[in-house]
Amino acid sequence: MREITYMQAINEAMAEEMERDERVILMGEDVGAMGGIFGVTTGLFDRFGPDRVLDTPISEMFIVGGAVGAAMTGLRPIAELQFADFIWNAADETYAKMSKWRYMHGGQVTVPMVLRLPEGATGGGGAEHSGCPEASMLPHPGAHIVVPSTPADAKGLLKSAIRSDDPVAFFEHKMLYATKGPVPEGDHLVPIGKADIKRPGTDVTVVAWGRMVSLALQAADRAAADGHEVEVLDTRGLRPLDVPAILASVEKTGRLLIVQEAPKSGGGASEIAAIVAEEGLDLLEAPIRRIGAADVPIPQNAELERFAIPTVDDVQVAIKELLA
Amino acid sequence: MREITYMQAINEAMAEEMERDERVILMGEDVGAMGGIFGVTTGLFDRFGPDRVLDTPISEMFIVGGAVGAAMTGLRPIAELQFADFIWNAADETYAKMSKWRYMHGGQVTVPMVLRLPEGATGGGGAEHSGCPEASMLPHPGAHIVVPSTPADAKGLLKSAIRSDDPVAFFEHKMLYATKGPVPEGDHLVPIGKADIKRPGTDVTVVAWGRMVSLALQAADRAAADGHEVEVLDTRGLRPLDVPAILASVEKTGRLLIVQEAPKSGGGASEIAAIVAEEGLDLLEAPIRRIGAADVPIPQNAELERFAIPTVDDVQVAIKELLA
Amino acid sequence: MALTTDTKKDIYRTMFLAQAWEQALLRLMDENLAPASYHPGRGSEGTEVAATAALRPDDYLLYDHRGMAHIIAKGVSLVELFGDFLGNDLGTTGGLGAGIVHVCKPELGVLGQSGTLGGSQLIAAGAALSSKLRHTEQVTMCFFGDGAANRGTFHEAANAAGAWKLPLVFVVQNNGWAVSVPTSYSTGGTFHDRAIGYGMTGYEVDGQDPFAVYEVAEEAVERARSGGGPSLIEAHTVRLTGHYASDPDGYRSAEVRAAYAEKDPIVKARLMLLEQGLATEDELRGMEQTALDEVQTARDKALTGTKPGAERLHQRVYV
Amino acid sequence: MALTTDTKKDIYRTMFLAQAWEQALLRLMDENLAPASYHPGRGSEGTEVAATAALRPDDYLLYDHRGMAHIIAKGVSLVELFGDFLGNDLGTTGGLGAGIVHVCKPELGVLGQSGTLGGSQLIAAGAALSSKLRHTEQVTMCFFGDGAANRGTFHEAANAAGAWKLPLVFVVQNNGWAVSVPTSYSTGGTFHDRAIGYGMTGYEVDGQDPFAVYEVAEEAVERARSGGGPSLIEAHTVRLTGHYASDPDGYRSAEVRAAYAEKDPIVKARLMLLEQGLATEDELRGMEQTALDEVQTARDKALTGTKPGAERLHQRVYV
Ligand SMILES: Cc1ncc(C[n+]2csc(CCOP(=O)(O)OP(=O)(O)O)c2C)c(N)n1
Ligand SMILES: Cc1ncc(C[n+]2csc(CCOP(=O)(O)OP(=O)(O)O)c2C)c(N)n1
Ligand SMILES: [Mg+2]
Ligand SMILES: [Mg+2]
Repeated sequence: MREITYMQAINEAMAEEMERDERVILMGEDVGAMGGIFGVTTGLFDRFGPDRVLDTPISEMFIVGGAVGAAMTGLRPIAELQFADFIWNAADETYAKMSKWRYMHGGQVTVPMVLRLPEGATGGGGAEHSGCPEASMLPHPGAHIVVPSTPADAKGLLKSAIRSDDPVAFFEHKMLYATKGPVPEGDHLVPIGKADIKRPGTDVTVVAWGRMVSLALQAADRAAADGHEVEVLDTRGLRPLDVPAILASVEKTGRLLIVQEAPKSGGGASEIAAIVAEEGLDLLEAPIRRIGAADVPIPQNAELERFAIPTVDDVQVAIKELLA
Repeated sequence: MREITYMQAINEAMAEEMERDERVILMGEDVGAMGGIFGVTTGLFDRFGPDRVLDTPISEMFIVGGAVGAAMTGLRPIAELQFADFIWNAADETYAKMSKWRYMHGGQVTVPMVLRLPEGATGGGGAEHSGCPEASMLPHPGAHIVVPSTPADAKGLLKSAIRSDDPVAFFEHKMLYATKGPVPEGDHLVPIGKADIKRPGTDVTVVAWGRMVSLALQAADRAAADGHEVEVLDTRGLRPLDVPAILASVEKTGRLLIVQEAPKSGGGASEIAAIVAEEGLDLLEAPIRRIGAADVPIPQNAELERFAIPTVDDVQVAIKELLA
Repeated sequence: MALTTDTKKDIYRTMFLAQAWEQALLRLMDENLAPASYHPGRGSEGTEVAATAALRPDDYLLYDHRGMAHIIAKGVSLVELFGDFLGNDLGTTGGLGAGIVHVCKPELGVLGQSGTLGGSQLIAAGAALSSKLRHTEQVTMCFFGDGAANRGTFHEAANAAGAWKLPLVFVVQNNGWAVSVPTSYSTGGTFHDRAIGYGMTGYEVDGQDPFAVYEVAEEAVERARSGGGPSLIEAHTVRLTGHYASDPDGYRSAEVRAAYAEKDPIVKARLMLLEQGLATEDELRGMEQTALDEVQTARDKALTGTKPGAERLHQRVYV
Repeated sequence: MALTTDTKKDIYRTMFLAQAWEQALLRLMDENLAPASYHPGRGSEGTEVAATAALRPDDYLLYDHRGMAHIIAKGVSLVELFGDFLGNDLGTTGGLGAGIVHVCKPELGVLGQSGTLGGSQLIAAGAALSSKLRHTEQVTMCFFGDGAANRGTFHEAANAAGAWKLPLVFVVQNNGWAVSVPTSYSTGGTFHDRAIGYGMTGYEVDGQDPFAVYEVAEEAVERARSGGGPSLIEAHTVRLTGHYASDPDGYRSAEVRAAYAEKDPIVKARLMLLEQGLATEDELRGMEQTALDEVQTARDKALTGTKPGAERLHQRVYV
């Protein structure tokens, strides 16, 4: 199969869906002629024109709230925040408007939109440009939370997200943009909310999503060298969360490590750990382990950042300890 | 000891600290002549005047962001959002400015402010006026998260919060405002981050904070009638979280139920469950149980709201199941 | 649509109807049949009805929390409105509401309410962008108070509307107060002046004179529809009651309240119709009685609705 | 302080110094000694230096992400600035920075930076409120670009400032672009017109003429200091480079960029000093050489700093 980057996969998904459905529009800062500050929307402005690809003002509340209004009235916007951290600049619009409007109004309208959120630490972005806030959406039901880890998933999940009549928050890790992988041509769809075993194993389950999947896979390689079979379960997001898949894996391995890039406190790892402690406690042969960033604002100094963010070594050590 | 309401206790804490330290000011919507829409600031405008008690525009970003600026430059603001849900209207200001500014700037400035957030369902407030978003602050280290459950704690914790050089998010449950309890006169201080055993017991630990403590106590009374001794541990907030106290209680009882009013997913209960599953798994004699609101936007219809929010019955049933 | 005598009468009739409906709602609250949380619209019917009257049925309306006159003017049935407040299946949201309700009727362009003030300004800008991109010539009208006008959401919505000449009409109902805070204390400058900074037309109009409101609204709506871009109408209105139904209103002096009581737009409109010889006393009485009967019938019907059970809780949260 | 010849020379000297410092920083980046993320200030030194020059040492400055000229003009030492970019203990934040740094020097009123654009507008309003309540006669100056001016934060800050006559001066550096988006596409109306709607004085000034900027800034600062309330200065500037250090700037045509290159405020100020007979070529050369030497010395000193280790991570997050 051909190999393309995660970024190309996302671009392709948007292009195909915009081709397929003229109600799909794209809006965000610099998504037009420039093709986005990370280049993700390259070529779309030339291809679909200024009425389908809109450079917005620096107005995050308008980007999200405006997309909600457009989604309710016949369009299917893909709105982009330049950094996922800017979700805080449009939090009410995201949590209370995008996610809740349909329910609050008795289901009279749908809000078919995708909010694209480039996330994660990249070496020097600092406390306000490095976040992975996917779990912040958990207490605000109504939107799906999708976090792809590979180019194929990115394409297939984004296409599903664009076609969904539910709003979808789509988190793309900036450090994955340049990573390559096989991606089927054409109408490749991945269902939202189905976990994927990225590597089967029998000794430890590592649950991860987004960029942390690749750390988990690297650590699993190292563990394999020591003769341990690590199962890497990619949740592909947090809502819907594929709890049966997680429990099935823990049933097999008896040991659970959850890895997230967000600070350890208050993230998706906590939620998954809690669910397993409730629903699968007797499956566990060892305490659950969580790995996350240090509970500090991410420093701008890239060297300090490295101390703050989970590494393959961290994952490897935790796996060893779980097996000890 | 004299008995006063939770609301009076909060009012008294503010009055005493404003008397004690002229740098303390109060700002928020309707906090002035009206005394706040819930009456919490009654009398303060008359006593301290318009330069100490400021009615702000309906500008939540300014309320929080402006307080951050004032706190950095010599004042010690108490800022009030009319409803805790409005934290989403000032999320960047709360999470990234109030909580992170000091660290981001190398500790060159402090941000000594208190953000008061009246929270919780009250029978018909709907999805945007009923939230308990205390856990939303967990992934944003820098501010303390305080949630008092009694008048005495409300007074003592608020006074500590006002004197703290760290920012403090102070969540007050609206349904507690009218509840009465003994409160020491004068300089009553409660340290931030110390849990309190509100009822000792040996059979089950119920961890709760804010309004849920009273549900836990009522359920514990019922359990006592059945001969079960329930320990009710009030964390009094979420940051710092008194993990040793939680583990000590679980060590004693072997059974853990965590009760929060926020939706079950993504709340403080998940964090606490995860910590115990990591650090205290071998203390557990039964799966951890969490109780939270249904994972839906809170309906405005008060009858539907009742189905969504945890009840004493829910707590009682969970305790029974844990003991079964 | 020009301001004909029929239009004037229709505006008056709708104002009266909205007021009669509100009285009936307050009675339901007194009778403990509806929850007692509501922001009465007495005093602002002039703006709400007359501005909405300038819209087409397929135009979009983002109403505000004060009163229901704009929603009634847009055509939502009184039974549905009662149903929303009673929280039963006859309401537009099928019983999810009750309290300060969210009314939603997409067929009539009634898109719903943001419980956080200002949220609707952004949604309105999005709806206006949508109709512009879809070339439907629909106009969006967005109501909010002087207080909500100070949220940052307004700035972002107004700037986008100005930059892209969106078919959007903002109506600022300036009643001089946001709960207990006087507009003069909380606000720098004036709302109609703010329009200029976004390249919009700004109007200042007496909200007590519904016919004057209609004329500026019509001009603004036509400008929007014909591609001329957004406008902002600042209408001076009054809040004849407390902020919410049981607000003792103690922060406003007796004199202030008395001065407002002189400014009832319904009284004023009625007087104008009579003085200008456009309607007779008998005709108006007949119109009023019909409205009262309509309200009574709707109330009776609405009370036959069924309240949802626990199963409703998890419906319609995901498609 | 009047615009004397000395003030003019000082403004020129500081502009030149800021530019020389920036060149040295870019060299550090080329040498891989500093991380390559920076938004060059070439083109906006006129506004940044001249407006800041109107402040007192104890006045507050909220700078923006573009260049460091305002920070240098406020008195932060070049060693500290290099230290912040190198991420070592000589920086104001003790090594926490590097990259698009947060510089903070409370003794000089330099309060820090909001990485999310617009955040500083609110903090500036809060600082201005604070000095008003503390009766210190301090003025707060807040810089931001045309792009950041469209965030809702501006509206909330400007309204509070207007309502309460806060001692605040907003400086909008309008360089016509926010990254790749032309201001004309993203913006309705003009920034200086927006001032009116908040009851502020609005100025429009040529940012290429630092002496003109100084004069309006001085007027605005004095108004603020004497209780006359806030102002907004819209200065037309240019961005001579890409948005960030390695931005290929492909979205702007060669002609557009060439036209901007004609508008270097440093070149313009130098010419004015010469043409008005306020300085001789020799004098300016001497001044420039001194600045270059100062930068070199600072660079050498800054490179002796120590980078923090992992223990720094958990410091200063709680008191
Ligand atoms: C973001 C937000 N802040 C505050 C409130 C609480 N609140 C509801 S109505 C109101 C007053 C609104 O005043 P105004 O906009 O002038 O409308 P009026 O009530 O005078 O009609 C306030 C403060 C809210 N619902 N949302
Ligand atoms: C809230 C927010 N949105 C977007 C960004 C990303 N961003 C950084 S600088 C910039 C452009 C700013 O344009 P302008 O304010 O005109 O300043 P200029 O760069 O032209 O000096 C953008 C979009 C940000 N940092 N914060
Ligand atoms: Mg008002
Ligand atoms: Mg710019």
